[in-house]
Amino acid sequence: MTAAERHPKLLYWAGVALGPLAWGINLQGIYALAHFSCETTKLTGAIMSAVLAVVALAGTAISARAVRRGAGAEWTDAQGGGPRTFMAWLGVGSGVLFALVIANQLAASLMISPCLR
Amino acid sequence: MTVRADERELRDDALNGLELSARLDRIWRTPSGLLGALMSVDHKVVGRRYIATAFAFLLLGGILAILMRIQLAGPEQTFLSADKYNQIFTMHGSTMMFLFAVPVMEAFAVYLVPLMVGTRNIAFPRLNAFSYWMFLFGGCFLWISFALNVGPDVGWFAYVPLSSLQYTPTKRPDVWAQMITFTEVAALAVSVEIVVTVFKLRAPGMTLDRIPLFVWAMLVTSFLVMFAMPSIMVASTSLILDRLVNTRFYDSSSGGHPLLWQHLFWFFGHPEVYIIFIPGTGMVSAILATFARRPVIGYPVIILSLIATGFLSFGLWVHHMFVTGLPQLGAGLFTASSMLIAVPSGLQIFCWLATLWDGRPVYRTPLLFVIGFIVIFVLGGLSGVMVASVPIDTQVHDTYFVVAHFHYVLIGGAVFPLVGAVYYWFPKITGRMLSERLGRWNFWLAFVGFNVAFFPMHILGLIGMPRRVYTYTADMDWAHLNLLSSGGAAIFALSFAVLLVNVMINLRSGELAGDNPWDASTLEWATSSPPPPQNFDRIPVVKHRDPLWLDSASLPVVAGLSVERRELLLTSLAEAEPQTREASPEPSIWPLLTAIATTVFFIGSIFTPWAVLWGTPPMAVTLIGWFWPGGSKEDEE
Amino acid sequence: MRQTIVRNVAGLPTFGYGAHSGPWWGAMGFMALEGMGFAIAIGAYLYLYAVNPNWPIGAAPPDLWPGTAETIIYLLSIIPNEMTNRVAHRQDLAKVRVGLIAMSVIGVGLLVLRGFEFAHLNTRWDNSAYGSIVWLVLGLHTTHLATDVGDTIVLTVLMFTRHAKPRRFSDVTDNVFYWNFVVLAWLPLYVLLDWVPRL
Amino acid sequence: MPIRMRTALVPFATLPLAACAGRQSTLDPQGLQSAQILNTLFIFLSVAAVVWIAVVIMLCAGLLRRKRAFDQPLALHQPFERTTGRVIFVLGVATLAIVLGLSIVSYAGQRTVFAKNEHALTLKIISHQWWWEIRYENDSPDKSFVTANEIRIPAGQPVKVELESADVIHSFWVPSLTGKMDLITGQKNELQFTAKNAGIYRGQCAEFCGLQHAHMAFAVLALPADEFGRWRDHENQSANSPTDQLGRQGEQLFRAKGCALCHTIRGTLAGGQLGPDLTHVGARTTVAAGTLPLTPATLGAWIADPQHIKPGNYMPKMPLQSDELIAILHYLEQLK
Repeated sequence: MTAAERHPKLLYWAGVALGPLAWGINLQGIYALAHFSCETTKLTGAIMSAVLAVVALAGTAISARAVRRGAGAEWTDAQGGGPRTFMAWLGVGSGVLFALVIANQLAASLMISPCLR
Repeated sequence: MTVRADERELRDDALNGLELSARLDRIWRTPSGLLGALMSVDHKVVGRRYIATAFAFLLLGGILAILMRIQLAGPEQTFLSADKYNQIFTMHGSTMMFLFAVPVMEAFAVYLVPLMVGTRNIAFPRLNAFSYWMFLFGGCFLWISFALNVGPDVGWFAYVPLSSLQYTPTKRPDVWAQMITFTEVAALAVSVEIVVTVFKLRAPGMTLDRIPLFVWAMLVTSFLVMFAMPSIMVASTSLILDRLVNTRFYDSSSGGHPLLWQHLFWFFGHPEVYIIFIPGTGMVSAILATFARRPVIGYPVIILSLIATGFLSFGLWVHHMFVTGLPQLGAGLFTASSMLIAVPSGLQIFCWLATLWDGRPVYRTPLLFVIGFIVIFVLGGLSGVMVASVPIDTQVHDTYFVVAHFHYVLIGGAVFPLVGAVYYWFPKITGRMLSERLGRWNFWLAFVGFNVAFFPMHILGLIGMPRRVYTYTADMDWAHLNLLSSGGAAIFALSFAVLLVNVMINLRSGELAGDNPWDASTLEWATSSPPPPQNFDRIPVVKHRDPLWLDSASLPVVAGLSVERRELLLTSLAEAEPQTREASPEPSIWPLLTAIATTVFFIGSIFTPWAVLWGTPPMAVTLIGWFWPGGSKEDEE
Repeated sequence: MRQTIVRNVAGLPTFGYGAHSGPWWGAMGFMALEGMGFAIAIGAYLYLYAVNPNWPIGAAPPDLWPGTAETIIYLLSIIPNEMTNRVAHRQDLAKVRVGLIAMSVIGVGLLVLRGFEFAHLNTRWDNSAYGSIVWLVLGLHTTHLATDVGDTIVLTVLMFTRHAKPRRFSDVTDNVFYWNFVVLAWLPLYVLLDWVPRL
Repeated sequence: MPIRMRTALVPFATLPLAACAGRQSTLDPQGLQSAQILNTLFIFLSVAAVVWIAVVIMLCAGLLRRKRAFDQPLALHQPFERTTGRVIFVLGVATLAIVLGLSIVSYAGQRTVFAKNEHALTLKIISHQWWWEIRYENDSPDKSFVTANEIRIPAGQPVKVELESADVIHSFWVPSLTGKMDLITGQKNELQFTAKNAGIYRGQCAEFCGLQHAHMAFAVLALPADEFGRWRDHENQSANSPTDQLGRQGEQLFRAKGCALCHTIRGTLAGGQLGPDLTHVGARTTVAAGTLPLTPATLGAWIADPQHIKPGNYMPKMPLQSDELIAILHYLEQLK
């Protein structure tokens, strides 16, 4: 196996991992920073969400790249038999989905003041 | 590798047909007699016991539900006292969640997953036996306590400080908390077994994208169990410690906080809902493919949904705490995640609808239950979107609206698929068919009864009826809808009586099923019904996601496994390439003895902290007995 | 159903190391869920820390020396542990025996030290929520430590009996693997228990 | 949807439900907050109904449509599979759009419902197993008073309630006025609401709090501002002294029989802190935390045997002769 082949194999599942990770950090982060952002700028949460949505989408991009390179194997839908490309496709979907969840949380932090109880 | 198997050993490539079957049967069979039965490590034997026990608890929990519906059928009734009612609703919730819903799904997995992935036994079969005994003892512990009037009465959520020593000085909350520990141990053990079975014991060629959807669902569920249940373990342990040795976790006068309990409980409690629902979706996918006569559309979409739902379920727990006075922005974040979980759920539903759209549906009972599932579950999902909204939730939280919502989700999303699954896999498990006529009665009684029982509760909640009240005053305008709901509950209960009769009648005398009565596509149908102790005479090789539809006449297999000892084929994680021929444990009495020692330890420790001291040595001894090599052939290689 | 043999697996080994072995994955599974248990306990600690204006509540922070000594021994123990791993892969029984004895002694030593740590926490479990969570966190880790030490001792004895067959070397490597988990789990707990109260 | 059209639709859509709306109903909003919540609820409900019907129609259509013939399950029609993939994608995007839209509606509602008014009338509510203590506090102690199970507020004015619990967790809920909020041991919560109109609104504990959770109701009486002021001035005063012999006898018995150990009657020697303050008990509308309407008969039955009416509550059954009971009852009735 050459290095070029190994590289996409290593990261084909990046989207599956990065999306949920970014979302988890966003959830805990805004929560933990609510007190702080109430006293200073009200935009802390929104900025963090924007950054983390990009992180989730980066997962999608890496997985999409792995799909394009074939991720080491062919994948035909009905038969199966290309697990890496398959996982890479899941990564593409997962990154987008979690970016959307983060975007919805961004909307929440724009609309609701961190001071409101 | 330097170690090679003994070259003189007899392998399955040297035998054929009946001779091969007979030899494997002798190796893998559960020993006869009572002792043999107690020693069994066969996933099918343990799985059957697990299923039967879980359904017994369903029956008990159902009887409690009926008692509650009798009490609430009219205002100011005295059929049950407040004390009894509180015990009963707590027992109903605890039994249904911890002793029925989670175990029954795991039980089906214990039985089916090894067959569906084409192997001979589950990974860690002794742990599996141990898990069953723990579940059984924990369930009996709870119910015997209830019979002795020490049944828990603080709700299945046991909020502190109501469940603290100060406000409930009896042993009732201890019984609840320790029952949790029992069932958690059982559930965690099964989860690890399922994960390893799916990761390592799949038939050669069953790559990640050829795993049957039910198995995928159980894999995701097992991960949820592994990451959700430690939270309730910490919670129940700290509650017992507070009550037994005066720790101050939840004592607000000493720095503790009641909301810590709620966070810990719901961090487990919300994934719990998906631990129950995701296996249901797996059953739906399995049944749907068979009866729509085509593969489920959108295999990758469904798996993406399962995985996304699994992750998201860990970020929803605060929507159970919207009215506890948390910062509003924090609550809003959980609205965001809770709303978005509708997207993966919706995608799954659309895939199933498309499958039915294109398929040629064969209307047998399992399919009816799947159709019922779609109708009911979608309604429950939509009311779930409503309770995810903070302002709406402040009104409907802790009312009958929520009771209606989660029964639509749990009964619609898990029990309907489950009953469908009973009809679907009964022929495989017993070798006999259930009656189709009774099946139809069963479905229509369940469908009508369920909706009549639970739909009115939405309205009851909106017109102000709170949950967990043992009665209500006559001037509250709730009587008519409650009576209607109780009537529906009676019809719903009747449907389960029909199921019970159907099973009882056909268990021994039903029509013979044959290997594959539904012409289904997954591997469990490639062996006889019921399967032999070794499951498969030779391990199948998988070349397609629907192997039996690809070729229904001949099965590609591998040869070369031992026929002198229990041997499994391990394959690689992603590609399912064969790696090793690993030994699988023999029957053993030690799992039962370990479970007994653990039970003594657990029950002792709600009465005295010293149980930790005198309870540990027997556990250590039994565990050493369990793992010490028994001198059998596979151990000594 | 007719069977067609398409492949023969008779040449495969009867046990494997690491990701090729079933028990290794089982250990992974249990480490994942136990790791989650530690994470939850840490979360509970931080929650109580956040809601209480004074921390530690009504007590001095724990004395530093037992925890620090343990941390140093844990880190150093990785060396004999990894050496045991290497000789187990080479299936060198004599050296595996030495390695296991060393690891058993280190484990028992750490358990003794853990006793001192409890004694120097400077708070009781029933003093306050602070005392409770400190005892819970430390107790949780001690359970893991004790279980692994017990496991190591039993395995050591096993390797001196007639059961010391090649497949047991795989068990030894799993035991090594689990010890690394016990060490890894300790490091954040050390910071949490000994340093967070000093913030 | 324009706001006006939406509000016009609300009563129409909820009509079938409003028909069965009782006196503790979210569907019959009498407060600014509950009306806002019902608006949100209505939007969600309409969307949910449309989606559910659409799904059921898709299901039925899929089952009933004429099927092309095929006998091999794997003989898939590739163009169909591709089209289906696209349709599922579009439906997924539609689902996404719907839930994002509903999220925005929810956030907007949340912002309005929890908006704070700094000039709100403040009162403190302390929950007990199984009754409510209501404290009207003022900077000068002689203008502070305590009452139980009945909250009087001025209609049309924002009210802030500070919520605390004396024992376990309870939840304060008056569906006609606003959503609920928990009363949590060791934590201070608060809730603001405004009753639009004068009236009596029933509330009830909504968090399971033990044996008699079912019988832990209360009433909110929204009064016109001037009437509220008069009531407040009157409530500030100590209890009426009994005017007749029987009443005086009742007052003595109240102390002699131990009632005063738990109950306070301001202006007398009765100063117990465990049970509800009874200074003006005769003017209240219910007995035993909303369990029964307050009449001489129900109050008498309650004093005679509280364990019969609300089994397990903390008021013990006192051994009283019937003449003693009559005297105490007569005394309490005069405490208006």
